[in-house]
Amino acid sequence: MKRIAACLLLTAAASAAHAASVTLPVLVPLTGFLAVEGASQRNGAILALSTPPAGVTAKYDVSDTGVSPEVAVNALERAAGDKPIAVVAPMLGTQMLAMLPVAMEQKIPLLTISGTAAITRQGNPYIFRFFPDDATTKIAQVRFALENKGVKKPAVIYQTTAYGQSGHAEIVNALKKAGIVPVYEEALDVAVKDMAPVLAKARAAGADSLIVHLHGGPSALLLKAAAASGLGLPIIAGSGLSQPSTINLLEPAELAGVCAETSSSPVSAESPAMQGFLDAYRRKFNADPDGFALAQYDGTMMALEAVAKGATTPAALTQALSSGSYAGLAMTYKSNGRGDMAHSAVIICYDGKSRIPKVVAHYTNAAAD
Amino acid sequence: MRRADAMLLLCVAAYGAYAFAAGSSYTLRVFSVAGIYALAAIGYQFIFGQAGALSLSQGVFMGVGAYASGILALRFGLGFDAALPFSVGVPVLLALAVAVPVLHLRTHYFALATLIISQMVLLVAVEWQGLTGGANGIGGIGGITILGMPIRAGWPLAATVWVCVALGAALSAWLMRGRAGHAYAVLREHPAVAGAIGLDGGRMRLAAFVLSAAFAGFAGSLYVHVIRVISPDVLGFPVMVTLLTIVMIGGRLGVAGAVAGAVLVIELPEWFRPLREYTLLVYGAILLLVVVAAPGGLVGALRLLLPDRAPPAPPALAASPALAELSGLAALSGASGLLLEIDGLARHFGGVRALGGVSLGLRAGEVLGLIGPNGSGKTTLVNCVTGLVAPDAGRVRFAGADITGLRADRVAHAGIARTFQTVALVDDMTVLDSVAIARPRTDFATARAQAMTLLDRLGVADIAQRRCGGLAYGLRRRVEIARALALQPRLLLLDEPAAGLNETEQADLSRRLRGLAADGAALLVIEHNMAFLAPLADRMACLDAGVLIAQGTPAEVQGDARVIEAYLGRPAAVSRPA
Amino acid sequence: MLALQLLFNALALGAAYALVALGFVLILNATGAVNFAQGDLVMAGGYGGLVLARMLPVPGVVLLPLLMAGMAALGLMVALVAYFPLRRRPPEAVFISTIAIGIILQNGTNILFGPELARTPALLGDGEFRWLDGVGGGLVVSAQSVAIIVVAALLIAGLHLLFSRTQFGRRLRATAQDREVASAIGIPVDAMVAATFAVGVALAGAAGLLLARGFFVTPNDGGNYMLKAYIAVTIGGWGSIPGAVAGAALIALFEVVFPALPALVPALGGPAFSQNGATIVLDALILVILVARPQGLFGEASKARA
Amino acid sequence: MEIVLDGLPLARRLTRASALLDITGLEVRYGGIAALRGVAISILPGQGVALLGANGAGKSTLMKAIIGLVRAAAGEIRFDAVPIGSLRPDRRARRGIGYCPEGRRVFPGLTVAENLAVACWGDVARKTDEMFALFPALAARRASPAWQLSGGQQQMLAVGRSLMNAPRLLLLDEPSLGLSPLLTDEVIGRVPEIVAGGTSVLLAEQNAAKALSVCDVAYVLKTGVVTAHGPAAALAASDDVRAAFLGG
Repeated sequence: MKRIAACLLLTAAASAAHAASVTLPVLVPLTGFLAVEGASQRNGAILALSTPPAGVTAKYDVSDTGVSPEVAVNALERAAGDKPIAVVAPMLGTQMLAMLPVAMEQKIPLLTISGTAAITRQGNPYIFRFFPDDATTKIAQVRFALENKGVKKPAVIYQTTAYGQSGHAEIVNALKKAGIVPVYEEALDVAVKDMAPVLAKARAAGADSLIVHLHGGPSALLLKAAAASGLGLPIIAGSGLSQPSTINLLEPAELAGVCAETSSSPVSAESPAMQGFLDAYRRKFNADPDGFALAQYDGTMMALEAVAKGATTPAALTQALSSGSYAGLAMTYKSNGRGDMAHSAVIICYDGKSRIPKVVAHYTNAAAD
Repeated sequence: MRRADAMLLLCVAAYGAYAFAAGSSYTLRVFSVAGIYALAAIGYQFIFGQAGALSLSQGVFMGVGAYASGILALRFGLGFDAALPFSVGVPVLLALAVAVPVLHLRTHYFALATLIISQMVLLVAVEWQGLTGGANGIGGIGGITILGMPIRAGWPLAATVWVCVALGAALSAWLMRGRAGHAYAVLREHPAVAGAIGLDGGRMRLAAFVLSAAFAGFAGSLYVHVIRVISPDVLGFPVMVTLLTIVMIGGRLGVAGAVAGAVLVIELPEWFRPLREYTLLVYGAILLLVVVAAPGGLVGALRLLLPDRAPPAPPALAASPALAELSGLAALSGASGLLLEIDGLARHFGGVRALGGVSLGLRAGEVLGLIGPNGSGKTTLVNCVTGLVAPDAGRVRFAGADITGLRADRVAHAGIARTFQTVALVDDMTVLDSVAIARPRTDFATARAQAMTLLDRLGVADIAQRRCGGLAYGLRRRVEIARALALQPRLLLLDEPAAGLNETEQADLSRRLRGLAADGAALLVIEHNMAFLAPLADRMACLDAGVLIAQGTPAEVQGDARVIEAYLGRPAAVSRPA
Repeated sequence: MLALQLLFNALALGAAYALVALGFVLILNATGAVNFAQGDLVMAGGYGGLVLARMLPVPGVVLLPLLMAGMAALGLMVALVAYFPLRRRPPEAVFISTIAIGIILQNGTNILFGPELARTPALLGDGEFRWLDGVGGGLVVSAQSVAIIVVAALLIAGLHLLFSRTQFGRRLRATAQDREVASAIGIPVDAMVAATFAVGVALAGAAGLLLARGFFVTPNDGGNYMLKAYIAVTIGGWGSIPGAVAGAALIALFEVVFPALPALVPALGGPAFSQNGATIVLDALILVILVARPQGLFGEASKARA
Repeated sequence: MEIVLDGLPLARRLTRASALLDITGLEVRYGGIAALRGVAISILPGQGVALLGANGAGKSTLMKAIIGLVRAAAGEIRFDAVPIGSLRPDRRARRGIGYCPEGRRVFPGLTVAENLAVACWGDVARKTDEMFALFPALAARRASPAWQLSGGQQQMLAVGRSLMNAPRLLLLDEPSLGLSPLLTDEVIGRVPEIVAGGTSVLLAEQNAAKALSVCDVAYVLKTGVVTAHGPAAALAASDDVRAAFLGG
């Protein structure tokens, strides 16, 4: 499978059938609390748009959507004026919910990596999500916790944001299916600084592990506090911890034994094609890519490949994306009929010596396929 | 409407026409969003502009309205119009609940209290996932429907929103026309005067707060059907900051300011969108520039550039209905025959004794002169009688009824009027309106006509249409006295009415005051100017260090050894160095 | 042992918050206006520390005076741009102008440094001391936390000395208490107000450097710190310096100790002791204080706010 | 001995050159209202000058105009023959004008010693000791915050504060306000001592007898205009003073 992806990338020029010029604006949060993730999205998309398949030229403009639904919708309406073939849409669930009706009116496919479950459940044909949804990633997280770490009495710690609440529901669901009720649950505001009370309560509740679903910064604070207090419990974190910019703030020792779910781990460079992506990303942005960047890259590339194969109108592209399959760098993407394109997640673990994680498990959500 | 305001509205209308003509769905959508913010900002002007209280909960009222409408649409399929009673009613109820503990707080304390309440509402919305969908919010809310008719995005939606804005603006202008607008101006600029002319400041602030919430709730319900998702973002502080910015940039008063401010503040970042990450930086810089350069907002700046034409002619004097005569008041006096009875009134400030048990009586038709050195407690006495300051001990009876500790506006309604030591008129208000505002229970047109009669009585009818700000001191004094008379008081308390008047003006004022007494009113006049006071007063009383030291005819009091000592002092018992 | 650990953590956090609140209250006293950019200035202090650390590879303690000097200069600029042109206007004008400063700082740092989390160098080092490892999790005291407490205590003590022992400090206080009379007895009040901005913003900068080690910094952190300062100052009594310190300590207790109470006292539980519950309880407490004791816990009754 | 009403006597013209403070044609307006009109006053070095008049006559306004807290619409203020009308208040204070405002206005949160210290640009310790010698009642309360002092003590503190920078001219605005007669004596009684120390004093007072008893010269203000001036002893016997207060 990965070899095919690599081949596709290398032989993209040969497979070009039509020459086309398309507009594909990038609308992502560049300010506000999701700016880090938004920057990953932007970089992944730009990398794809600046190296399109042969015969395709892509025009793109980058626009900040902030964090409010209203600004995101304005940005989409504005982009719609340029007759785009599709847009790269923000990963913030509330913004996506607001953009969906507009996409429907304007008939523009949205390429996003938002994990919020609800966005593909609105019956909207123009949504394409290239990141495994929360159900997929959280099932992977919970299965890994139960199967590999032997977790029986987990504490669940999550964020009060959309990302956190959405993931929390799926975690609790997955645990329930295995007959497990968390011994302790706590929702944290992103501004919480000191994690000692949470850890103390988890310990007092008799937790044997922490299942964490926090954004990058709070995840890092939690790991630091856990290491400092000698917590000694297994920690299985969410995709927030897979971002290199977050990991760089932690000492390798603080990461020892910590695992996290994500869609892919480009810095782990599991394949030559992934290594190629990693090198290209580092050259262009002088930073390390995360799973969000790769997913947005894959998603954008899938759209550009479809254009190269003749889907040069939004309608044709929508059709191509909803029916086709694409072997990307992280996984093979194919719609489940609702616009969910990604159906597998990975678990990465840190060995305590390096900041580069190892991919220790792949999970595919069979039910969704 | 003032020319500057009309000009601003014209600019907005021109931009709107452009947006409709261009017809791009982007331009129309941004214009629609601007309209929604304009509505919320018009509401915000009630509490922040009219009542002058820095509320930081307007954003949350808008958000609560949005949630109410959104949740009703999702759970019960209620359309925008059917849900309106709730999307307006819920924020109003919230405002009422909040008002009880915090509305009496001033300036930053009120601001912080409303900010904290906003934070609590936001936390509840995030935590109560079953109802609100939590931080994820809920999507799939339908567009605006009116009587079952869906309103399409694009120009129909923009038109609907802006019709609502026009209705809201008209309602706001109608509510604040005439008496109400002037009443709020007095409350904002001189709260003590508001009470003294019978305005219930607490109720007015509450009304402004509730109106703010109602407008915000309405704007919120539009918002949720335009954005078509409910999410906690609408409850967040950025929305509040946007509304505050709109009103500061547009203008705190006048719907034109709110509307123009909203269009500018909402459109500006969109115009700068090509600057990408620099957009908000430039926005911040422009905001700073405007606040520094145009303190009164766009409206204020334009009003300087476009002064109003000559005001319309005042109501004709001849047509003025006469005020009810002031005579026949003696019958209302208490059993003792006294209209006002002050018994043992005492008041301390910190450790300082301002009044130490003063007893005084005043008959109808009598002029009592109250003298005493600076700091002897004269003004405190008047403040205690009129309800501005609560006495520590003692009673005040007026026309037989105990009015001790009664709120200032109730005292005013009971028939006691006063003037202030420093003339307290609203600079931006006309002389006529300044007086008419104090006419109780009268429609404003009649009140204005009656005010003309009073102005004429004090010899200032010719300046009725001038704004108080530019008037000479003597004229301001007379306007203030006319305003006090507009209450048709049975007792008039004048605090240094002659200060700053020249001798001709003093003589004139004295004559007019005697005329009032002859009509049956009782007058208590605080004055230092003996040349003015002695001929005017029937009796005089002298306070020193909070105690009554003399009472009697003017001649008796002026000749009293203790009075002379209080004023002129004894020579200091110190020897000069050789 | 856990109780001790939590109290220590609260002390370290409260010490840093106290610097934020002090900077805020100084400017408030001198101008009567709320500096709404105070939180963003704390954030800017974090990034300032970052810039200095890139230029000079020395411990944070050495950078601190440099940073404070730079932040003092920034404070003068803020005064010049956002306060002096508006000083004869109602206080709301400064409210808005400082919000604008905050927007500029927030987006400026976003452009210059990107949205990623950043971290300043440690004041002294990253060592930690452990005691009684066996007993209930032991007590862990990091060098950074100790340094924060010591530095904050020194700065607060220094501030106290400045205000009580130096002519400059006494004149700052005099200016804050009665600007007109201060000028009439020879104090150049505009220079004093500008100096207050310099001192207040330097304190914000110090807090930024202290906080951005253990808790990182991003361009969006300002609003949160602003709210903390506002609340601390109100709890303590509007304008009271000891009150601001006590208010900051109370906020830290509510963030660190209150939500951990169920771990200390198993009988306690329920949503009130969740992290968000603690925030709501604190909010409710502040409302009660505002309504019942408007002068704050430390304010004098004579400076009533109604 | 002469009393001149609304005019400028020849003697005064001769003293102008040597005057410490010389004011001519001073006009101050609040909004559109003239609070002072055509005021002319001259103070010689080492002179105690009383400024008399009823409330609202403009005494405080004149004091504020001299120190610079209100701007003059017209006229000239010369201190040491130098025009100071365009200087900021703090500049005027530093040139040697001490100001003791109406209503005391001590810095409430500063201690007694601090209230004195902030106004001194010389040897703080020595000047503070001087003030404690002048007002022994203050010495005992040197470490108390000013808001805890009684009214009389606050007034002494305010006077002391205005003397800390060794002014050559002291403006004392209504020091007897709100004080008992005994305390008034104690505060106003210090004026001769201050004058003897070489500081000229302009004393605005409504307690005319007391003011006249400690001053050499007096001016009477009525509704913003100087209506009389002359030697204190002459004015004490004059009906003008009585008229200014009690009418007649």
